[in-house]
Amino acid sequence: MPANFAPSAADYLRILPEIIMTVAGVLIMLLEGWLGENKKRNLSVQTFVAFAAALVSAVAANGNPGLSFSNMLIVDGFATFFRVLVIAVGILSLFSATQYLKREHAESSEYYALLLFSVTGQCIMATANELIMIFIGLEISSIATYVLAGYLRDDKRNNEAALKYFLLGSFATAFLLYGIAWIYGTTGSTNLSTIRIALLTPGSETNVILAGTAAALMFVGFAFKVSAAPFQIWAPDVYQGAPAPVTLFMSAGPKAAAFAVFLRVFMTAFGPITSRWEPFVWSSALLTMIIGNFAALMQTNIKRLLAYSSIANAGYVMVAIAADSQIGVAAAMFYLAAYAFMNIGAFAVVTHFSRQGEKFVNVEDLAGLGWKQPVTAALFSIFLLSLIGVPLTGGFFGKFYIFKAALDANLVWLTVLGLLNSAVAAYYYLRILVVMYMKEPGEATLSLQPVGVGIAATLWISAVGTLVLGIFPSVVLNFATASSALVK
Amino acid sequence: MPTSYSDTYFPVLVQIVIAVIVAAALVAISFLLGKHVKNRVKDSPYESGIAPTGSARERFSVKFYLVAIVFILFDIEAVFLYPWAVVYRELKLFGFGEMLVFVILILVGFFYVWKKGALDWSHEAPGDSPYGDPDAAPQSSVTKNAA
Amino acid sequence: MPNAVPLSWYLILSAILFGLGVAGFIFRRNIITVFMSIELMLNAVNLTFVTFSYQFKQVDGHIYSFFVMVVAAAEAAVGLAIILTVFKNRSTLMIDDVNSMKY
Amino acid sequence: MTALIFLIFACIAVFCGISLVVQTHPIASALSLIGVMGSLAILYLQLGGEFIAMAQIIVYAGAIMVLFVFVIMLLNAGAETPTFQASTFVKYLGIVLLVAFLGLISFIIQAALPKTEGVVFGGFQGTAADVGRKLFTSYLLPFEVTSVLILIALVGAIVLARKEI
Amino acid sequence: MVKLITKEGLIPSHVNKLFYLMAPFVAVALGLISIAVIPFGPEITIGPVTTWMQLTDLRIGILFVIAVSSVGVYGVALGGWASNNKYSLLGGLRSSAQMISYELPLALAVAAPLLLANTLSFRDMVNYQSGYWLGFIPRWNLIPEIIAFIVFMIAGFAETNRVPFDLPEAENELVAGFHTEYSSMNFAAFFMAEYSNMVTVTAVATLLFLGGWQPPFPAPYSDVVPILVFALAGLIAVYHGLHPARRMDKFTLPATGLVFLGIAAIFGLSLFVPVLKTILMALFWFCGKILILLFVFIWVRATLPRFRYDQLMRFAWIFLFPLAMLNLLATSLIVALTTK
Repeated sequence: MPANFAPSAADYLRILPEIIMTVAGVLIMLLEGWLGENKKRNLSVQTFVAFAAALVSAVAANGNPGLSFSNMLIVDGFATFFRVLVIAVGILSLFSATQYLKREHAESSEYYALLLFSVTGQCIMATANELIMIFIGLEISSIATYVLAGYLRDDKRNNEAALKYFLLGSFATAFLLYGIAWIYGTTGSTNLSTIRIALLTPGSETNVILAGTAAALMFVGFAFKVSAAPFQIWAPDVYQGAPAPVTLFMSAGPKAAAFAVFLRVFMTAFGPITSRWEPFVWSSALLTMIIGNFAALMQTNIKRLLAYSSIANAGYVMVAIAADSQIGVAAAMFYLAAYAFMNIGAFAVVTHFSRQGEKFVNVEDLAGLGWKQPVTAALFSIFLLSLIGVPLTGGFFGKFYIFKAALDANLVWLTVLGLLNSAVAAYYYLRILVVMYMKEPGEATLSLQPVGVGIAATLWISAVGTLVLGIFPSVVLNFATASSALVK
Repeated sequence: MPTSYSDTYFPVLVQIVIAVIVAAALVAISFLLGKHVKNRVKDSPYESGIAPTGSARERFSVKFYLVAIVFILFDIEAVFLYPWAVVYRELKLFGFGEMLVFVILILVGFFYVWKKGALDWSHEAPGDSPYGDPDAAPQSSVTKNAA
Repeated sequence: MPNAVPLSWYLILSAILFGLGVAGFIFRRNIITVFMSIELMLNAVNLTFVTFSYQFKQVDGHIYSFFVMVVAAAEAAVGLAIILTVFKNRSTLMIDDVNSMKY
Repeated sequence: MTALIFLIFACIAVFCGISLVVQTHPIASALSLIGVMGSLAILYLQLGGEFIAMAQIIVYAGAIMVLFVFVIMLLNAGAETPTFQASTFVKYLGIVLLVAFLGLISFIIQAALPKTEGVVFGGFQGTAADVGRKLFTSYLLPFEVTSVLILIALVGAIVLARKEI
Repeated sequence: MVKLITKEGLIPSHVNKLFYLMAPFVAVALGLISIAVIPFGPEITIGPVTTWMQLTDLRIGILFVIAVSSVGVYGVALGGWASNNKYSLLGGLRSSAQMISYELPLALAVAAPLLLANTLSFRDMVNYQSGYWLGFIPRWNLIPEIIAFIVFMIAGFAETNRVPFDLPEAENELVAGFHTEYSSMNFAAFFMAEYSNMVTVTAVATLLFLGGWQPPFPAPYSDVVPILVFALAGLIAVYHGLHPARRMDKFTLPATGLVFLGIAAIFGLSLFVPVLKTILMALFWFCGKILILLFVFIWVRATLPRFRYDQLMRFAWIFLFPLAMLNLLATSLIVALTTK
């Protein structure tokens, strides 16, 4: 009996954030049963306390990095970066959800509990060092998100979004699993570092072919989760159908965690066989950018437009992965942080603006918002400018570092096409700005109530986040480069 | 007693084959032996006189589905218990701690299901159309506090 | 009859089953049958895990396939809940009728 | 002897898999899926996975498929109209494509796999005790995390399927 | 049975044939399979061959039985669905829902003795239960696991749809539940499956809790018991034969009396032949326990009233399942503390 398996105190410290969030989720679920109707409001406060505690413990866990739980988990700079990012996304989506739930009369604690569990799943994905742990973390966060996507049961679009997300989600997970099975077959273990060593040893040629096919299969699973090119058909429908705060959460949280896993698996485990997976990552990055940007041009529905823009952003991060270098990983991490803030801000405005039953979701409805609520419009324009990549915003430095990394890895064609794409993207973002400021206020904007507390908090935090990343990017960038060294 | 692996499983295969043959024979015999009289009266479904109302496909009641869901998830817990029970003496107290965490988390789910009233079939008169149990009794689960 | 079955036969069988699952997922229109073909694919993955655990003579493959079973069960539970809500609102199970959100 | 059993149950599995895809009535495809699971369980026995074979029958055939049969019976999903009325040409093309794809895969597997000795019925015996020992020592974390997964599935299913909020 | 077999095998037209015939087939086939794993007696050597009085002992015998019982639900569910009759569909659904919710406490009740014996094979389980505490109390699992035994028996009743749990068959609207559409042989098939399930449940109960073929008290006394039992039975039969209540009894009863006396004699004889002795003793005690449990089954059928459906379901989920779970945790705590 290996006596040394018993997890020591250090192990527990390393998974403290997950423990805190699970316990909080459980408490909230139980409390909801016994609490009366009126005390529902402070459930969201409790969720915030849980998230804050998890954030603190995540940073503390970075104190003594290392492997734990018979090297299932690894806590290093990379893992802490994504943990903090995912919990921040959880907090922001919590703020924007409180008003929305009250407005849709769906006020109940399950939403908060599922949000907590989904963020726990994402933290597990970020810190996993074993393919099976990645799979289970992925499943936890996606099952919680499937339910959240279909939360308002009577709303037809919610059902459809949840159904599509579920079917394609489990289809992609089956591919991911098949890839994991093949990797286990060729290398004999699912631990990322052992796989790397196994692939480094000059094994027989057959190993490399099989490992290549396994990498392709796993790429299918990850590409779906990240809504990359060949598998992004689900994203627009699901983003449009799901409730607005859930779309906000879905576009930032699970996507960032999926990229974290994508980076960790492809950089550490499949490091030695880059020549195998390089081509299809490269082509998928290009395809994603093109589809995302060109399809967004014709969109009238604001949520669908932002969905295509999030696909295009996924394309940019794929370019960073295609660069397959330490700077590439750092650039991807930085861009994901900047993307999270701008995307959440944009979706928060949509949540606020769409009112009861999400009636006003067309771009034209935003007409004249600039005059009616100048502050919200100003913040919205910061997010849009950052999405375009105007200097002094997070978006600019994100794209800058990505294309620099791509150039260093002499992917010239990819950079040129990437720049072209972001130019095209500028058009549909500016179109929204024009509608907001130039047009006369339509009946939608006139009937707009003032911004709720939660939405205002989300807007301000994400605006500050975008600007900070824009003005002094070095703080985050140095941390990202330091931690990416561990992964590559 | 044959100890090698395949020899222990061979009798099981034989037993299954015998069972299948006996069952098939049972079902077939009645089909062959019985007299075959086809007439309209016998063909109508057995309904103590009144012709069956409505199509046989009655709309569903969610209760059955909920029971099946709760059954699957607790069945998994039961199957997790078996390897644990077999290896328990080696794990000693630490094994107990592991399983305690596992079971407590799942019991939380059980209490949640119990609180939400998914388990009690308070108003299930067989006759009425069970679709969506439009039961008169206000079955709002929130007010019903824990027993 | 050769007493030993080469390992690759098992892998070919699981590849065939996986292919059937993918075909079922693409061609079928009834949502429940589509969901069943996904379960078929997961079963094929289980077979691959157990085959490789035979090759390496370790028990890890069994544990992985056991976790895959648990996840498949949880997914089936939530999936059928979603299918139920879709049926309640639209009372149809055909995939093509479930796309109200036009382009 | 092993090869004989393997061939029988492999054919059953493939036949049931095809019938799953081809059958019109969902109950028929549910039963063929149960057929696949049963034959897979026996193949696991061959590969030494005793505990996994029994778990497969209890969890998959005994619980998940019961839920499927329940939902099919409850939703009284009638027989489907035949799948899209693709012209026979497309159907045959589809079948040919599928066979070619599978042939290609099996060739890759056949060629790529290092030549290992065949599977003998008693070659490797992963007993429930070994599974348990490894499961509760080195795979402790996935075990504990699965309980969170089950909890979420419970909450999610209840939230979606319950009548009122 | 014979009369039932010859009655006309009517298959109403509106029923989808395949499932209609498959349901009884599945029910009966599953009922018979689990007998393969049940050990009747200890290791015995007949001449050169040392063999176990058992068809086969799987290392995972107990799991095999649970797997077979969990698949048993399909017989009932398909039966209800295939007969296309609204009430039989509802009856089929409800009895399979009942079988499902009782399968869970059954599985947990089985897990409790596993904790003590740490093995999944029936043979080791029975060997674990051999020996005696303080000389005369048999080390059966029954004593430490009394709660698990009770839960197992209740779940056993429900699993085989015996009274007081056979509501789906008995309710007046449902008119014998999913059996409505079946006639003659298929009807008999379902009942045969039910009886074979009952035998399996009682056999597993004896193996897990009552120590299989171990005699309840130490050797010297336990050999005498079978002889006494059969001799007594023989005398009673002969006594009744002398003044018969019915005309025919004059001949039948004395005949049975002689048969019983004969068996008593064989047992007496077997005391001297060691091989024969172990076989007969094991068989006697094993079948004796099963008969006692079957007697309990039938006795309960006569006395207890039938549960209403929702009481029945609520009882399973809100009482049996937590009880089985708590019992399991308690046993594991005790075992953890006691093991050195």
